[in-house]
Amino acid sequence: MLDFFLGHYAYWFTVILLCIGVYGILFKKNLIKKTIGLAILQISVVLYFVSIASKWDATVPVLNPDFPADQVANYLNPLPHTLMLTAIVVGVATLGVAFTLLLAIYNRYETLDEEELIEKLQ
Amino acid sequence: MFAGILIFAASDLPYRGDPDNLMHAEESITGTTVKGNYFIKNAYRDTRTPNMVTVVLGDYRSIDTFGEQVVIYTAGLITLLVLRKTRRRRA
Amino acid sequence: MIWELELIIYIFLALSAVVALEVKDLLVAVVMMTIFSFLMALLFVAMGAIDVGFTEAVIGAGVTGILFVVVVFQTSRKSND
Amino acid sequence: MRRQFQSPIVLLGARLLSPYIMVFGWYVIIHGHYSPGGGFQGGALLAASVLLIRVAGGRRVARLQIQEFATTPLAVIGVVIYFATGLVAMAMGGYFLDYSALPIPGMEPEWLRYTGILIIEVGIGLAVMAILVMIYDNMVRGEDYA
Repeated sequence: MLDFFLGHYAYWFTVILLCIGVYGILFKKNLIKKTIGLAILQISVVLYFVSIASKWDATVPVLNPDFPADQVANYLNPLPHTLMLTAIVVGVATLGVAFTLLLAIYNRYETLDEEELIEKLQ
Repeated sequence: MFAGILIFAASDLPYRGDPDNLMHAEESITGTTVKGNYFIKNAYRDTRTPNMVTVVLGDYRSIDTFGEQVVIYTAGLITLLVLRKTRRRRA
Repeated sequence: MIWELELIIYIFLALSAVVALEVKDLLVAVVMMTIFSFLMALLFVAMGAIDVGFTEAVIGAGVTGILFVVVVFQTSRKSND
Repeated sequence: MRRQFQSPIVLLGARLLSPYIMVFGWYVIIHGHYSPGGGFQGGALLAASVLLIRVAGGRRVARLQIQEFATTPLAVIGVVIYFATGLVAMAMGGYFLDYSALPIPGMEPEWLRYTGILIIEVGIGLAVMAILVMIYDNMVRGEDYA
């Protein structure tokens, strides 16, 4: 039972974070709140990829002469780390694009609330 | 309910941190080789660099990294173009 | 991996995410978002992904915080929900 | 819009702290082969050191460090360094971005790949720094903080 819990609690908390992000996107009216929800959802996906790359009793993927590289159980898997490293940097660039669109909307309609925005659009 | 379905699905995933997982195996179930172990074994021998993440980022998957760099460059140009146009209309 | 430490960090992560979405003042939400990023970087380092943790600590806490603050200062600070 | 009063203590702290962050950023880029680090992290640190002066000092002080029109050419230089490395390797008879074909005499293929990774990381760092500063500059255009 404890073994089952230790093997799966990381996945459960990742699912909870993802649901918080989806809730923020769907049910919040302010556009900045929606952007915060988007960031939380993105980071939760990154967390899932990092957590499946982990091994018990393994060191970080920097070569150490004390641990031979022939036994692959000594080191973590470096491939998901690399993919998520680029995903975070691209994420902040696309977040900048989202902020740009927010500023453009505010310059034209003087509001960021969703319902007021729909009223002004009609 | 959405969370319940996802948690039930996540309970069927393999145990976290087990070195015998399918992801860390030598061969996948379709018969092809998994590249993660190849990176661990050959990174220092190929490039004399101890940090494996740097080797995978800069050497083995360098065309991927070039694509990422073009993407962030495009994002910077989008901010330049969009904000310049809206500010000029307002003024 | 030390699983007790990770469990505590996970609980604080969920708490800070909920507070960042529910608070009315947007500047407080931005500060809670920065705390969320720092805890996430700590969790990445605890899992052994030091490069990802470094990137998250620099970008998620530094640059994203500055951009959020600029947007909040240029628009309104109050939120209706 | 919301103009804050200018605080000399904050400006002094930022001016003290900024060069050390910049030196640490270059250290992270150059030393990325042996410790955690690399182009993306170092570029973000350089951008943090530039943005610190811009937040603390406003446009009048920030104009002395890196001017606003200089960020787009820096980003272009970063992308071109990366692309030219691949093109030179392809012109010398290898594949695209195959560093063991770079024309540097007197080096073994493994050390050539080591050097190639170092060159492209400098390119990545320059591009990331310039683009993050460029996003900030475009967002505060026309208004002065601090």
